[in-house]
Amino acid sequence: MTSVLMVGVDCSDCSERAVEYAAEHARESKARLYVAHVIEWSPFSFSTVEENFERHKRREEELKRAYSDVIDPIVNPLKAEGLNVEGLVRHGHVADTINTLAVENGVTNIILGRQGTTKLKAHVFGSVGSRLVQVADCAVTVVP
Amino acid sequence: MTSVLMVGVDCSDCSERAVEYAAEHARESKARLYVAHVIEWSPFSFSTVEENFERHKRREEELKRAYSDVIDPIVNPLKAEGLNVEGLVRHGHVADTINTLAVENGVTNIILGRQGTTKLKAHVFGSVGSRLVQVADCAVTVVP
Amino acid sequence: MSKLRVGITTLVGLLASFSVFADIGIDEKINLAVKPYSDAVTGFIFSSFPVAGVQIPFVLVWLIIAATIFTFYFNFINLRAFKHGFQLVRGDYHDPKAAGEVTHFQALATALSGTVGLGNIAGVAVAVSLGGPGATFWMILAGFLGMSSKFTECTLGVKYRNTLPDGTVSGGPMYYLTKGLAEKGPNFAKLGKVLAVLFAVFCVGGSFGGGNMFQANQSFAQLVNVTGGEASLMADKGWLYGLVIAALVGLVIIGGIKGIARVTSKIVPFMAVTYVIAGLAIILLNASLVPSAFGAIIAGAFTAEGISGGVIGVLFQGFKRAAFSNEAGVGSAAIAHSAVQTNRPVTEGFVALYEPFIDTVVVCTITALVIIITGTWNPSVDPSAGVQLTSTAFESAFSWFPYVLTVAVLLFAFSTMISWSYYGLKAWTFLFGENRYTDGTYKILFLFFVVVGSSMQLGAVIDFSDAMIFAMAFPNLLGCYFLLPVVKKELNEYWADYKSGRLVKTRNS
Amino acid sequence: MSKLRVGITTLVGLLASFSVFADIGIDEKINLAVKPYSDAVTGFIFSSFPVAGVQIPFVLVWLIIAATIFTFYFNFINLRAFKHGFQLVRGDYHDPKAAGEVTHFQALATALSGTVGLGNIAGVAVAVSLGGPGATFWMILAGFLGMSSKFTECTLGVKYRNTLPDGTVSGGPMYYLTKGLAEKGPNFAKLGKVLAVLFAVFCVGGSFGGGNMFQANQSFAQLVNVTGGEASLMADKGWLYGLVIAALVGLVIIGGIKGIARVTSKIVPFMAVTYVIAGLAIILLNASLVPSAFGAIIAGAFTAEGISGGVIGVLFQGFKRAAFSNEAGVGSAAIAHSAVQTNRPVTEGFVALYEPFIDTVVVCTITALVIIITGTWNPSVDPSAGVQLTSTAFESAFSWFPYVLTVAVLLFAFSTMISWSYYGLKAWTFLFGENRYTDGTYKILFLFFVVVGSSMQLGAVIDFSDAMIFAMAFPNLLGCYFLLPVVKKELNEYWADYKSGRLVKTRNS
Repeated sequence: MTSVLMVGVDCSDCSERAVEYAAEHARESKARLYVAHVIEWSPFSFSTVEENFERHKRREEELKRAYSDVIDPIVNPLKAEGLNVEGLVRHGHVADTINTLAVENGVTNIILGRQGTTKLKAHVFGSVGSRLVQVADCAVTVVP
Repeated sequence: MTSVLMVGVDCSDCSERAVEYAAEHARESKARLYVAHVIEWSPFSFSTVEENFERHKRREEELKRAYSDVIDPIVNPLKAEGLNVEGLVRHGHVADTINTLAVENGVTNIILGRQGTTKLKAHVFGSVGSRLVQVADCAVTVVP
Repeated sequence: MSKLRVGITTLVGLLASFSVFADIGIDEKINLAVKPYSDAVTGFIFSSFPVAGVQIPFVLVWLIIAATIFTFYFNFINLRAFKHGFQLVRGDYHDPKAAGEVTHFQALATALSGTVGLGNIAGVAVAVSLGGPGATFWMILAGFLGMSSKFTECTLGVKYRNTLPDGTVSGGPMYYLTKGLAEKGPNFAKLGKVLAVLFAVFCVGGSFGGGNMFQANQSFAQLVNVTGGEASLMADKGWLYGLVIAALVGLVIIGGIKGIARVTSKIVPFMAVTYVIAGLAIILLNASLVPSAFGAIIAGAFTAEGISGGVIGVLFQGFKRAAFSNEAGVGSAAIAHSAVQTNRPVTEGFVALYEPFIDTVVVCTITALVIIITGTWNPSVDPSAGVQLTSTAFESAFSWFPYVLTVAVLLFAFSTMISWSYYGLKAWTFLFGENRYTDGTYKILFLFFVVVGSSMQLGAVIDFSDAMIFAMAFPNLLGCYFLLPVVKKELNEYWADYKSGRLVKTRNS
Repeated sequence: MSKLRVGITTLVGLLASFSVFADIGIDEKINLAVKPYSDAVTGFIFSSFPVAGVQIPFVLVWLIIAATIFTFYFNFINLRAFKHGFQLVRGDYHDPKAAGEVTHFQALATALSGTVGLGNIAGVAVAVSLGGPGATFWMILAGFLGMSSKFTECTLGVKYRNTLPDGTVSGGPMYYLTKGLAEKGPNFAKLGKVLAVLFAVFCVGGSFGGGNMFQANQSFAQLVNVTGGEASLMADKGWLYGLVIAALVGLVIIGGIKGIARVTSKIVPFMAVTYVIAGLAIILLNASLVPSAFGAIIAGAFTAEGISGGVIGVLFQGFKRAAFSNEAGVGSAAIAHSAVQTNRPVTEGFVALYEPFIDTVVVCTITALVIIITGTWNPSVDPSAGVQLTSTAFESAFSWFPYVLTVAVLLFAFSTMISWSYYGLKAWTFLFGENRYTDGTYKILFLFFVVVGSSMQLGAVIDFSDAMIFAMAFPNLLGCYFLLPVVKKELNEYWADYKSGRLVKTRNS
């Protein structure tokens, strides 16, 4: 099985365990690893005229910041180690977008860290992990 | 990392993909693999006097049937293949009990198949996978 | 299914024989036929002696004295172990490896569903009618003392239960009387045998009486009342009602249709909760009357005017109905609780404390308060009205309540009958051995008494029920006295482990 | 924050100068000072000619003729593309790679929140008061025709928008008039320049008029009405209200406190939905009156008794208020819609169809029906009552509605002002270049007009508002005529791709 891994990250610090787990598996199986970060965004939110006109600019800034603050601190050390790693950033609903990115890149296993949400909150609103577990087209591993 | 895997199974037929995935990983990493089946049961259900007195007998029967009908058809071929496999059966709330079994046996990764529940149902009642993703003490992989 | 066929054939035969009396009133006929025997049995068991001019039945004194002695002997275990009992019920000490076995919660819930029922609804109404509000005080006190009796007998029930080779469990006074006393020497062994047989005989009687006829009778009375009283189509059709209930019970205990029993075991707790909530709602809606109601309860407990027998009469009524409601000391609970999974028998004793507490202290008090607050307890009310009195009390607040209560009474009665049929059968097979003939005979007899119970007047039924159920307390408590040191040893060992934290707690409270 | 300080200082200065007139009524003074100029501007723009005895302003004929021509030229695009427009709004054709950019839904919602508002609430009431129920018919017709105008101008707005090096987008008639006409040759380029400047001048005026003073005035009127009318503490305190609103608007557009605008942009859609639901509820509760209301609408559209100018007068009122409500052909929407992310400009044209549909066909019709059904449209009602008329209509069904409506009106007014301040600023910087001085000057002027608008009588404000907003339609539509072939080419190419299924659908409908 040629596995392609993807780890979904929130911020560079808070996803340590998931990244560690993913990197270890990537090392073991020499698999390609994607590090994916999703900027929470809805196509159906409301905005002001001014915001709309500046949206493109803001989006570029958001993407740039995501790479520099979240993706690079994770990807660069792994690349230096010789792993086949690539960073991905996209706007959207977190769980659905991670799955879309996984499908687009032929990922066989998505790895996520468990968020520190309370049980009640997770039950009512659903966490990213539980949602992805329901909708993903490939195997999903949630690291506590 | 010495990994110890556990695959949670519903019935011998309906968990094929999860078992396949778990077996493949066990082969690759020579990891010990537990095949766990939980008989849905609550310590707070109501029962009649007669049921209570026959409960121990029934439980023995349920465990025996779980081994013969669910566990053995999965475990035996894998054992024959030379894998380090063991079957486990216990009564309880499915997700919580799988986690308890995993903790007891030092499991590092739980593997589950995704149930064919509808999105709505899963959102309202929560599926075993989404619940386990919230509570498990080790990594949980859900295979679609 | 052949058993089912036998049962149905027998019932049809019984029905046919009844129909001969049709022109002079079947109910009346059955009543007249049974009453002399019932009166004789009652008279024999309730041999009484006069205290301050009231005839106090010896068995009642026997129950109260035992409960009091046990309470002191175990150093107020009923209060000491209250918190730990709750932890056990909640499952704080569940062994995860034993998942799938009977839990403390299940054992308690099952025992309760055989106990909560008509005793709490009809019995309380009778007590307050005959003894005034003060009877409630003595009922609560008796409930608290009864907790110690339950603790003792349930611990013994678990300790000396039998596990058959096929994994089924059998337990109860029959076993601890024989096995427990046998440990004390050959003479005690002989005594234990006698007591066990006596208990089994009375238990069979009780399963026909309070666990059967009383249930059938009172649930029928409520059905008649709610469908229009004297004018009801159902009035004087007790035998018909009896046949229907007998058929349903027969489906469960002979036909093996477990589904009915299982459904009942799920609905009964729900009905009990509904009853408690309705009662609390009435009390809260009349919160301003609660202080004066409590005043009447306490004042009435010590200064009883116009009540036959004065204070002693009031006390007698309260104690009597409490005992009848929670069955503490009677030994029936020891059977129900003995199915629990535990290797420390005393844990089930702690859990059993909650039975009289919920049954008598909580539920009976609520019923009594509702009756007092709504003014339905007026002593001029016919005390034989039983359920109707409670029904009227609740109706004064919620006009639809009699219908809910009727459903509750029918379900409580049904579930109690199923439970007692099992207790009685265990006692019966203890006496006559276990095979399909003894088994079938008992079940047919049980169904027969369902029909008899539905057809008799309340007075005769209550007296007979009391007699048989209370008689069980003689052999049971006598044996318990001898076995108290066994319980004490178990308790002390366990309590030391508990206090020192040596017990494995699987859940944080 | 230095800008904020400038703004506040200026406002305090204005307030100080007003206070001189305090003893003869500040409101009155401002009104008297502004009215002559306002009347002059109005007279110049609304040069009218008589049709069947009614003075019809030329600009209205101009709008309707353009809308009709566009409808036929694009072969009823307003009906043809209705379904596809919905698919686009729903996101069926979203490019996942463009996630995070402005979606069709967001562009439409933003444009709507600048349009839905007082025009739908006050304007309709005025139309029905002056023109009778029949005015509604012509309003709906004008709404349908207006869809084609919006389609044309919004497609052009996207096609010829500017993207600055830093990624911000600028769009609207200023750009398509210059860039679009320049493609047609040097003479057209010169014409385009002239039209663009004219448009920008009128747009600045409109942003002070209909997008500012009218909003301030009507929201204040509603506030006075709901707090007690003539007797209200607020009455004659228009200048105070104006200062408060100006301060809030100032915080957003000068202080850069985006939070206020963002909160408003979230609440406005919610209020709009509440308004529609309340309206539908009233209509449903009076379902039996709906047929006769529709009868009155249709009959009144062709046989107008007692309405000044007869049928033409009714038609005039309907068309006028529809145009004022949805601003189709005016060019403002072309600015709002041009921020969308798409590489096929015509897609935003399809989406823009929904603006007049929701604004005029749905919301205005609901308001008109409520006014007619509740009988509040009685022609003897003072037509200058505006919002109060609608408020009274809703109040007759829901007594609490005036308070909700007041909040809605305040929020609608605020959000429309924020939108128009942006449109006006874009036009202003188009004229005077972009630097902090031009920018600051415009914003101070805008805030000044907020105060002026709150202080004037309705008649003067409405006329001036109409004049400035409508004037924008002359250069805008003239340019559109020349650019129609460009739109047609875009439309045909896209439509062919759509029909042949060459477009990538990312979601199944």
